[in-house]
Parts: sequence; structure tokens; C-alpha cells
Amino acid sequence: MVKKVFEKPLSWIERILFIDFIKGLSVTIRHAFSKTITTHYPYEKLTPPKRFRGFFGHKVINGTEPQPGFNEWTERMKIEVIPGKSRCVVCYLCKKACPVPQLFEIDGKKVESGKKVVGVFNMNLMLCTFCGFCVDACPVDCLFQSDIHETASYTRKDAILDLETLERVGKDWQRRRDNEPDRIWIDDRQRERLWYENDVRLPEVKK
Amino acid sequence: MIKWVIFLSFSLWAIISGVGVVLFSNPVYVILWLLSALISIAGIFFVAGAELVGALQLLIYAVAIAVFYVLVLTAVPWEKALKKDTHFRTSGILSLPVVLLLYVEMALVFILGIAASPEGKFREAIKKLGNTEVIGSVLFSKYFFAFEVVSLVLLVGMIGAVIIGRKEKQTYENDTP
Amino acid sequence: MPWAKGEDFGDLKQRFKNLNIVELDTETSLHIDKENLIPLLEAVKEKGFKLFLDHSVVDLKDVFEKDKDYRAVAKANLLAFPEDKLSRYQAFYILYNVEERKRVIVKTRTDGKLPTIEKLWFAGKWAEREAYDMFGIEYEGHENLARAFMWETYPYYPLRKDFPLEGFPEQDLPSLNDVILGDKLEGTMNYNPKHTIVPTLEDLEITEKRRLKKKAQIVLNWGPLHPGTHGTMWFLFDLEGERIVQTDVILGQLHRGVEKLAEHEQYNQFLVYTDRMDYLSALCSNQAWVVAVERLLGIHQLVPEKAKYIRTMMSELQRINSHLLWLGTYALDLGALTIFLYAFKEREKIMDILEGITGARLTISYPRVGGVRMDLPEGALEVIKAFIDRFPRELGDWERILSRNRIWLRRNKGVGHISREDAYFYGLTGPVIRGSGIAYDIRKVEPYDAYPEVEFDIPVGEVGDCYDRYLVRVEEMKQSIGIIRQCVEKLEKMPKDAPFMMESPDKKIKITLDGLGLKVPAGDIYSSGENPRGELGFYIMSVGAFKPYRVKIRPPSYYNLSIYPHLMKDRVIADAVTVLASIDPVVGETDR
Amino acid sequence: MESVIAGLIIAVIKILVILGVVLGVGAYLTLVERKVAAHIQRRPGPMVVGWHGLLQPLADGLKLMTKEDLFPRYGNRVLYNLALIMALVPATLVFAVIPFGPEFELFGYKIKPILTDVNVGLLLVFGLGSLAVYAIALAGWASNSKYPLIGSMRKAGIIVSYEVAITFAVMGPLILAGTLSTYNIVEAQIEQKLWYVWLQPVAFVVFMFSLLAETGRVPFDIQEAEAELVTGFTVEYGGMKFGLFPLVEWYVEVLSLSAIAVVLFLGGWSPINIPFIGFIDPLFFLGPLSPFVWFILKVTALFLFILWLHWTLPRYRIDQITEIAWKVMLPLALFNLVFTAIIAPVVWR
Amino acid sequence: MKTIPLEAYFAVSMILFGLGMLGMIVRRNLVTVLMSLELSLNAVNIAFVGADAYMGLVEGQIFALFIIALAASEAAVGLGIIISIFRYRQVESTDEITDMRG
Repeated sequence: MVKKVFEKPLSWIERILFIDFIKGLSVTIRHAFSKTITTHYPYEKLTPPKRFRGFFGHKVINGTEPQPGFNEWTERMKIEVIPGKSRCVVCYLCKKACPVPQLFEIDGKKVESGKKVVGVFNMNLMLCTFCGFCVDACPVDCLFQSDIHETASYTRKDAILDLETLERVGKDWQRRRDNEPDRIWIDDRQRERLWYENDVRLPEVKK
Repeated sequence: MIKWVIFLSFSLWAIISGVGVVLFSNPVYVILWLLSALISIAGIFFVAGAELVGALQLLIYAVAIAVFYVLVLTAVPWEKALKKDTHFRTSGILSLPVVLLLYVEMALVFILGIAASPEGKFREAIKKLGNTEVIGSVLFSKYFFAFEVVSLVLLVGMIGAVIIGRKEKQTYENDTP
Repeated sequence: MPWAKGEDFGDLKQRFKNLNIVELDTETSLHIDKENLIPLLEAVKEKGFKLFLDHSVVDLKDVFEKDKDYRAVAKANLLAFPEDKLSRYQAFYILYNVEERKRVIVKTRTDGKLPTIEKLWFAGKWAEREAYDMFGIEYEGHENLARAFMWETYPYYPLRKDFPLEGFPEQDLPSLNDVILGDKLEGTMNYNPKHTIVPTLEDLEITEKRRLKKKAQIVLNWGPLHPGTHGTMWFLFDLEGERIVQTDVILGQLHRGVEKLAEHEQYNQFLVYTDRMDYLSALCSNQAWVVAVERLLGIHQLVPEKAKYIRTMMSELQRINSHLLWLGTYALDLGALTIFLYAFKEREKIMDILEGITGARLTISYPRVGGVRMDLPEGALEVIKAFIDRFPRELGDWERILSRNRIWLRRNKGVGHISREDAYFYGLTGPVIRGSGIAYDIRKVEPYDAYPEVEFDIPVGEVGDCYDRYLVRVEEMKQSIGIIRQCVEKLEKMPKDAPFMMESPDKKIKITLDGLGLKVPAGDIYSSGENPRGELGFYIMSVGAFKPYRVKIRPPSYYNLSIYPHLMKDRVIADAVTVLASIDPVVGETDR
Repeated sequence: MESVIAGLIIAVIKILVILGVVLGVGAYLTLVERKVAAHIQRRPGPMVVGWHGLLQPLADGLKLMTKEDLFPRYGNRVLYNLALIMALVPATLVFAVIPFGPEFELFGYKIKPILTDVNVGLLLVFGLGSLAVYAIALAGWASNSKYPLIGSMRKAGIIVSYEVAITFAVMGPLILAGTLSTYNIVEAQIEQKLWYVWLQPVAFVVFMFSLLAETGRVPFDIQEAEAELVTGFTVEYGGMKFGLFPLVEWYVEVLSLSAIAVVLFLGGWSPINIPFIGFIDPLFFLGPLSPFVWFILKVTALFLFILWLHWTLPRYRIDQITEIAWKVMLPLALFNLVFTAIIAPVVWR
Repeated sequence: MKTIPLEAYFAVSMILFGLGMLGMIVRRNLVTVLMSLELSLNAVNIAFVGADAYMGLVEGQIFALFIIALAASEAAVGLGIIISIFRYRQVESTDEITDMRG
């Protein structure tokens, strides 16, 4: 229940023969002759896991929408379904769930058929905390967070994601990683460099 | 010839540094000039063939003693001291005749002393054994008592310095933010 | 539930006529008038409630203005003397009895003046400074009633209800783009250029001057940006040679008004800000907040077992993570440069795990009220198992370099000695109090999530110096490994599709993943979690709305730091880093 | 006259060689240190500039050269710059009395690979070596800032304390060799077929501790202790001026003092020595070059050992360091000196 | 190359000694007075060593060593006194200390 921590004092033999130093030195020399574990960052990059909360994107309509939710929501919000365009149904749930709702600027746009599509969808990432509440709130699996994490830019303007950028990120994501299994990470070979001592055995990736 | 050149340059250096010691007002510059004088005097010692004294001059004087001065100077707030004129001008001019008199007296003593000097009895030994060894043998036989007295004086000086420089620990009441 | 019972205070009832003992589901509180506050606190302290936990004030202005709220609050019996509508503030003092494991809240009402408790608990001195800073409460007899976070000339009291969240538009602050590129930004980028006033250099100078009397020749500014302070703390050392005569702490360099934000966020959304308080142990803070809200809702029993185990396991991983950073920087401060990178090597593995499971490395926001955000991904348990199998060996390596090294011993033993009485007096918690030999651990005292079901020991030190704190933290890492192992075993046995979010049986409380529309009934609670740095407590007062009425965070680092000036008396500068690192404050938490 | 000119030319060549080698090697030792530190910490170290970062010191130098030269407003500019010179000059001057190898003949001239074989070489080494105190004290004072002042005070205190210990520590080997000349000390060891480290282990340990202290290496690097004093007395220096101080302290001085340690305790240019057996030279195939290689190898080994210590140990506190100097190292060295002085004439000669 | 005459050593010694004396008289600051004293002591050392070199003796060098040793103790005690005066009286010039009560 309660454990007293204790270390016995240095003995005279240890003091005179510098045994404490020698022990430490033996550890460091062993490490000095082991493999290095670093990733040479700008030249090699790890693949972030699928759950990584990076830049935002809009998934586009390509037939993999969560059904029947998507159809219900398009009917309720009167949304025109255009393949290859954003799945957004202009429900404002993301804005409602956001701790900093000022960062969203969402507006619908009328098309000829009388229905609506999303017209404006700006996100100001300078205010964003990348918490993922908006992603949880999205009822049609449209808004998501991709693995893009190098987000530095020269001007503040670049920190605004508009609808075009979001759709581009989304298409890119759907092409690259949408079909991956929900696995802790997928780049076993890259992670091996850090984890080789730990002898990790992960179950095989199912394609 | 070369020896003369070296000796003269060292002497000149020493004298310039000595003038610097007297004239400069900032104590930190003064200690630097003193250091320079000490090093050049060590050079004169080397020219004179007194290697041990020269090396000890460097080791003890230039490093150990002068360092105390530097530490004292850098530890003490000098802003106030630097503002003031650091020379007694009038008394300095008044003292010049006295210094001149001193010079004359010293010159007299030196000239008379040279006339009555003994001839070198260790010259052969120095050539054979080297300076250091001869000094050691003479120091620890003939001047052993003086050596002991000097070491005692050093010890007393050290203890005295520690006692003088010690500071009573001040205690403060316990208030914290 | 570790709350004191009403009968414990039976004798006090006779002594104090106005004393009103209230027992709720969530807490036990003593209501007393202002005049009898100090005698009551003294009496309670004598009864064994020696450890000071927290003190602050609630501004009741909005409650009195809105009749509906007032009725709800009065019905829930949250107010001391609810009929008194003139006294605007309600002060509360949270105390703990270490021997009998009981907690109690003392509540009183005031209109702006309170007697000081600095003689009873030093930690109260700092709490009072904070309350003075945030509410403008005048403490009579307080020795150093300087503002805790804001600068000295700041005219407002930010946590009062009449101070708007956006502040007052008074001063032009052009955005960076305006200055450099001349851009006129439109749309979402168009910030309001008017802000509440910000400090000028003169203000900061006044702040620096208004401090305890200067005691020595040299005043060393240690911080706000200094590698030894682990963040942006500002220490002023009065030095005599290298000996420190007096220490002053100026906080507030990272003050972001988290408590004010909490009053304007929904319960679930505030999770994001708990990440940013103690950013080294975000998950533990998340868990503490989530548990507090669940207890306030009364649903903490209904959370699915899987979620509980996942939360426990992850927060123990986070604890190791945080202690690793502490170990690395501690060794770095004492000159052992290599341990820092060794610790970061293992920390990187934990980061990999956390990133794979939660999606973020630092600001995790993984738990949700009623469960966790996502189930564990494939392969997570295997990786964690591989990690905990290897980790004790690495820890042993570091201990071989450090624990019995003569230099390490000389730098740590006898430095920063905290006695048991001091630990109570300064309101210490976490490894700092355990280093002094007091087995105070919330995970045992008020167990939450899966902690009652796992076995672990509380490591305690004997002397209470830096070395004991070091050993305690190292031992805590080993205990965490044990907890994680038990959790992994349990989780492996659970079916893959077991629920990870709570489903309310009676649809009375609707809980969704995003927490939209989480309405909490009127009530208040003090609930705490064991963070790597100590007890992170949340005092939440709800008036039955979607947003909390008042959230007071008890930051462990803030009170742990309050002993620092005391410890630094008559030590040298080199010990300043040792002691500071062994207390291990995180500025995001002290300042909030 | 011709011999004088030849002597002068040889001296100039020696000076140039020593200066070039010392400063060049000093600069490249930064790379060695970074690589050693990196591998101890499981990193590869500099890898980008050149093959395995071989050109990194040049890039660093270029970066430092092109940096802005900052000067604190109320500092003393003369002393601020003088401190640099006073740090650099004595540190390189020490190499004047280090013998790199035995005497050899080239084009009919006998050349001793030592700049000046003074009778009192060792005293000079310590005299010059501790002139560095001035550089540090002045650097701290001239910066007009509190951190540099504290750092320089610390360092000056350490050097003054350990100068005493190191002087007493080298007395043992001096008594055994019977000379103060560095060249003759090595010759005496070769003659007596014994490294003095076997006879004077206590002196060696004291010497190594003092070496670490004087050069500000871990566990005595408190003058710069970045957690407490940022970088100590170099806080207010910028650009190449900032770069020169560590170069002098951490590399040139370590190099010179480890060379002295090799000369005094490890038999200078002699090959491996085993007591009662004599010298064993596995590098005999190098012929006349082997002594030089041995010397370089020994200095390198000592330097690497110092790096290894640096990246393993924590650091002491200032009061503990001076306490160790006066309460442990000085009594040990004195005891060793007295013991040697009593035993050596009876047993040794 | 002949040896340097004794007069040369004496001349240098005399000049430095005079400078040291002058410094001791003229200086207002306590520490610099002590420094001038050190300069005078060194001048004497030059005379001793020069005479030795001329005459082939070693006694002068031995006395130079004694002088160095005594200078060390003098510096220690003198600086100690100066520091304590600074600490208690906060003065920095010789004429401000008019009594011996510390």
C-alpha cells in the first residue's frame, strides 16, 4: 500500500574506487555503440497515424458516404448532391461544437434546381485548437482531419482554409489513406528505428 | 647583442607599465598595467638567468597575487569610486623632490655597493648544476631558518586575511511573497 | 466519497451559533458568517483538517439578477445564507484531513472584504492574492496583497461577472500583417483591433518595484525567459555573493484566463482548455475534468468499464511521459546532459503510442464526458505491452547513472528539505508531499475510473529533500508500469465491440460524443484527480445551464510553488534550479 | 651566425606548425565532441555538411563570423575585447613547452620537437595556464551584466583553488624525475622504464580532477551551467567572440593539459608500458614515426575520456567544488608529495 | 655577447621603485596604493636578481623569493582590510579613513 523509497548510502569502497562513476560510464559507453534512433527529419519523414489530428479537409462525394445518414441529411437540408464536390450539408453542427466558433465561416449557396450547396466554408486555423470536436459533430463524415502537419506559412492569410483547399485535401486523403485499417500506425518499417529494442509484434496490415 | 636587445625591450616595457600604474585612474586598468609590469619583470629575470625566480614571479605574483586584486576590484561596486578624481595632484607635485632625493640616495648606495661587491662564488656551481638546484641547496641549508619564518608569516597572513575578511551572518525575518 | 459527515462537527455546532452544516451528494460544507470564519477555520484545523487545498470566491451577481438561477441554486442549497442578497461574493475554503481521509468545504459570504488566513495556511496567502487579483476582494491583515497574475496598474478584476469575456475595447493593437505587409485582412481573419489595455514597460517596472523590501546588494532577475525556470516564471533573487537572501516570484506571464473561459464554454468544450493547463500531462487533466463533470451529473458509475480502463491506462502512460520529461530536465539542470535525451527517447515512444491512439501528441483531448473519443486502434495493446516490457530496463540504466552517483547525491541530499508540517502549511500535494512521507494520493483517497480495481503502492519518502522527491517520482513510474500492465490484461480480455461511450438507460441525460447540449443540474462539486504534479481539483458550480457558472481550478503547481521562496532562503543559485525542478511546476498550470 | 639563422628558421617553422595544428585541431575537436556526444545520446550528430558532417566546423565558423557583433551598452569595450586576447594567448603559449616526440635529425640539423626546452617548463605551464583567470574575470566584469559576473567569479574561484592542487599534484613526478623540464621528464620515464602513473596514481587522479576543473568540463562546468547562468561569462559575447571562448576553454586548454598529463604520467611519446616488463610497441612498423603516433594516440585517448565523462556525469555545486579542492584534493596531493619525498630518495634513486 | 652590466639592472630597478613610491604617495584609492607597493617590491627584486647575475651569486634570488612570499601575505591581509573597510564604512579613498577603529 505505502512503499518507502530508500537508497543505501555510498560505501567507502565505492567512493575510493569510483565505482559509481564507472557504473554510469559503462551505461553511456554501451549506448554509444548501439544503433542511433533518430529520424533525419527534413530528409525522412514518419507517416502520421490515421487518427492524426492535422489540417482539415472535406471529403468529397464519391459513393462511400455513410448511409442512410447522408441521404437523410441531404433531404433535410435540401442539398444538391454533386459527385466530386464537398459532402457538406451546411448544418452548422461543427460550428456549434467548436470551443472557438469564430473560426468558422459557413454559408450555403442556391443553385438553379432550387436546392443548396455549400458556398463558403472558411476555417481560420490561427484560432483552431485541433481538438477534433467539429469532426465528431459532423453527421455526414464530411469534415475530417488529415495527416498534414507541416502547417507553417509566411502570412496570416495562408492560415485560412477555404472550401477549395479543404476539398483538395479531402480528395488527396481519400485517394491515399481512406481505405487504411484503423491501426496504431502503418509505417512499421519507419518506426522500427526507434522501436527496434522493444521487439514490437504488430498484427499484419489487412489490405 | 641579442641579450641586450631583449633586456632593453623588457625594461622599457616594464617602465612604461610602471608609468601606466601610476597614471591611470580606473583601478581595473591599473591592475592590468601592473600585470604587464609583472610579466615584463619576469622577462628581465629570465634574461638575468634566474629562471626559477622568473617562473615563480609568473606563477605566484602574476597569477596568484594579482588575481586577488582583480577579484576584489570586480566584486566591489566601483561606480562611486570611478566618478572621483583618484590622484592627489598637489601632494604629488610636492612629493617630487622627495622622490628625486630618494633616487640620488639609491644611486649613491648602488654605486658604492658595486665597488665593495664580493666575487661570484657559485658561478661554477650554477654552470654545472643549474640555477634551480643551487638555489634549492642554499635555501634549505643556509637560509633554512629564514625560510621557516617566511612560511610562518605566510600562514599568519592567511589566517589574518580570513579572519579580517569574514563576515557575520545576517539573519532576516521570515517573510515571503 | 471522502467527505466528512455532519456528526463530525457536532461540537462545533454548539460553539458557533450561525454554523450551518450541509450534506449534499457531492460534498459536505460548513456555512458560516464572515465574523466567525477565522475561529471556525482554527477549530477545523485543530480537528485534523490540516491540509489546505483551495480557496477562492464565487461572484453571485448573475445569480441574483436571474430569478430562475437563484431559485435553482437556493433549492440545491449551494449558498451560505441564501436570503442575504447584498453580499455579492461567496468564498469557499476546501480543507482535508489526512489522518481520517475526509474533506470539507467551508463557505462564507462577503461583500468585498475578508479576513486573511495567512497565519493558518501559507498557501492561503497565495490563494488570497489570486482572489484579490481576480475579484478585488480586500484581505484584511494580508502581508503582501499584490496582484498574483495581472500587472499592478491593471484597473479591472477579470473574473467578476461584469467583466465581459472579450474585454473592453480600449487600445489599438494592429495585427502583425498590418504592421509588416500592410494587409487589410477580411472575413475570418479580420480581428477586432481594439483590445483591453496591455501592460507597458512602465507597468512592468511598477509591478517589479511593488514587492517585498529589497534585502541585499544584487537583485538577480531570474526569468521570465531563462532556461532554468522551465517556462516563463519570473524570480527575483536578492543575492549576497551567491547566497540567496530573499526570493520573490512574479507570475502571470502565461495567464490566459482559463477560469473565465470556462464560464463561457460548454462542459465538454472546456476539455480543450484543460489540455493547455498542464500541457505535459494533458490526459490526466482531461480525465480529472471529465470525472468531475460525470460526478456532478451523477453518472460516474454508468461509464462503461472499457472506457474506464482505457482512461486509466492512458493517463498512467501520460504520467510516465510527464515524469520522463521531469527526469530529463531535472538531470539537465543538474548537468547530466545525456539523461535528457535518454528520457526523451522513451518519451518519444510514449508519444508514438499516444499519437496512434488519440491523434495528438501534446494536446490530447481524448476522454469525453461518459467515455472516450474512440476505441483503441488495432495493435495498440501490443505496442503498449512491448513498451512496458522494456521500460523498466531503461529506467534501471538511468538509475545506474544517477541514483548512487556521488555528485547526484551531493546535489540532492539535504537540499530543499520540506518537513511534514510545512507540507500541510503550504498546501503541497503530489510527489512533493509524498517525498515528505505523507501518503496522500487521490488515486487511493478518492478513487476514480479504474483505480479502485488495480493494485499499486504509494511511494513515500522519509526526509523530504530533493533526493526523496527524485526517488518517489522514479518509483511512481515503476508503479505506473504495474497499473498499465493490469489494465492491458483486463482490456485484452474484453470483447472488441464493448462500448466505449456511456449510453444513458433512461434518456434523461443525453450524452453524445461531441457533448452538444449537455445540461447539468444545479449543484456544486469539488472533485480532483491525481496529476503527475499533484492534486488537480475542479470546483464547479452549476446553476443548471449548458455552461458552468464558476469553475475554480486547483492547480497543483501553484501551491507547490508557494513553498519555493521558503526553501530558497539561504541557499545558493545552483540550488535554485535543483529545488525548482524537484518541485516541478508547469507554468501553464500555475498561471492558467 | 649561420647556426643562429637556422635556429631561428626552425623555431619559426615550429611555431607555425604548432599554431596551425592547435587551432585547426581545436576547431575540429568541436566536431569530435559533437559526434561523441551524439552517439552517446543515440543520435548521429552533424550529418548534412560534408560526409558525416566533416565540414561542419567550417560552416559553424562561417556562421559565427557573419553574425552581428553585439556589445552591452554600459560595458567596457577595451576590456571586453582584451579579455578575448588574454584567453587565447596563454592557452596557445602553453604548447611551447610540450615535447611532441624525441629528438630527430633532418637535413643535418638536430631538431627537438619542442618549441623551447626551458629548465622550468612545468612552472611556466601552470603560470601561463592560469593567466586565463584574467580573461574570465575581465570578460565577466567588462560585460556589465550580472550573469557573466557571477559566472566569472565562479570560474576564477575554481581556478585559484585548483591551481594549488594541480601544482602540488605534479610535484610527485617531478621528484621522481628530478627535473622541471618537460622533455627531460619524459626521458627520465623512458630511462627508468616506468610510467609515473603506476607510481603516482593519487597524483594522477588529482591532476585529472584539476584538469576538468580548470577547463570547465563536467562535473565542474558550473561557470557556464546553462540551467543557472545561461552560458556564464560569455552571455554578452556574440558571433565569433562567443565562439572563441569555448574553443579556448574546452578544446585548446583541454588539449594542452592532457598533453601535460601524458608527459607527466603516461610517458610522453613512449609506447605502452607494463611495470616490471618494460615497453611494448605494437606500432613498431611505423619506425621513427611511432613515438609521434603514440603521443597523439595518448592525447586523443585522454581527450575522448574527458568527453565521455562530460556526457555522463552531473555537475557539482560551486561551494562543493571549492570544498573538494581544499578538503580532498589538496590534502591528497600534499600527502602524496610528502610520501614521495620521503620514499623516493630511499627506494628510487 | 657580454653580460649586462649591473648599472643597467640598477637603473631599471631605481626607476620602477621611484614610480612605485610616487604611486603610493599620489594615489587616492586604497587598492591602487597597494598595487604601487607591489611595483616597488618588484623593483627591489630586479636589483637583487641583477646583482646576482652580475656576481654569480644566488642569495639575491633567494631573497627575491622571500619578497614574493611576503608580498603574497601582504596582499592577502591588505585586501582583507580593504574589503572589511568597504563593507562597514562604504568609503573608497585613503583620506576618508581617519581613525583606526575600523
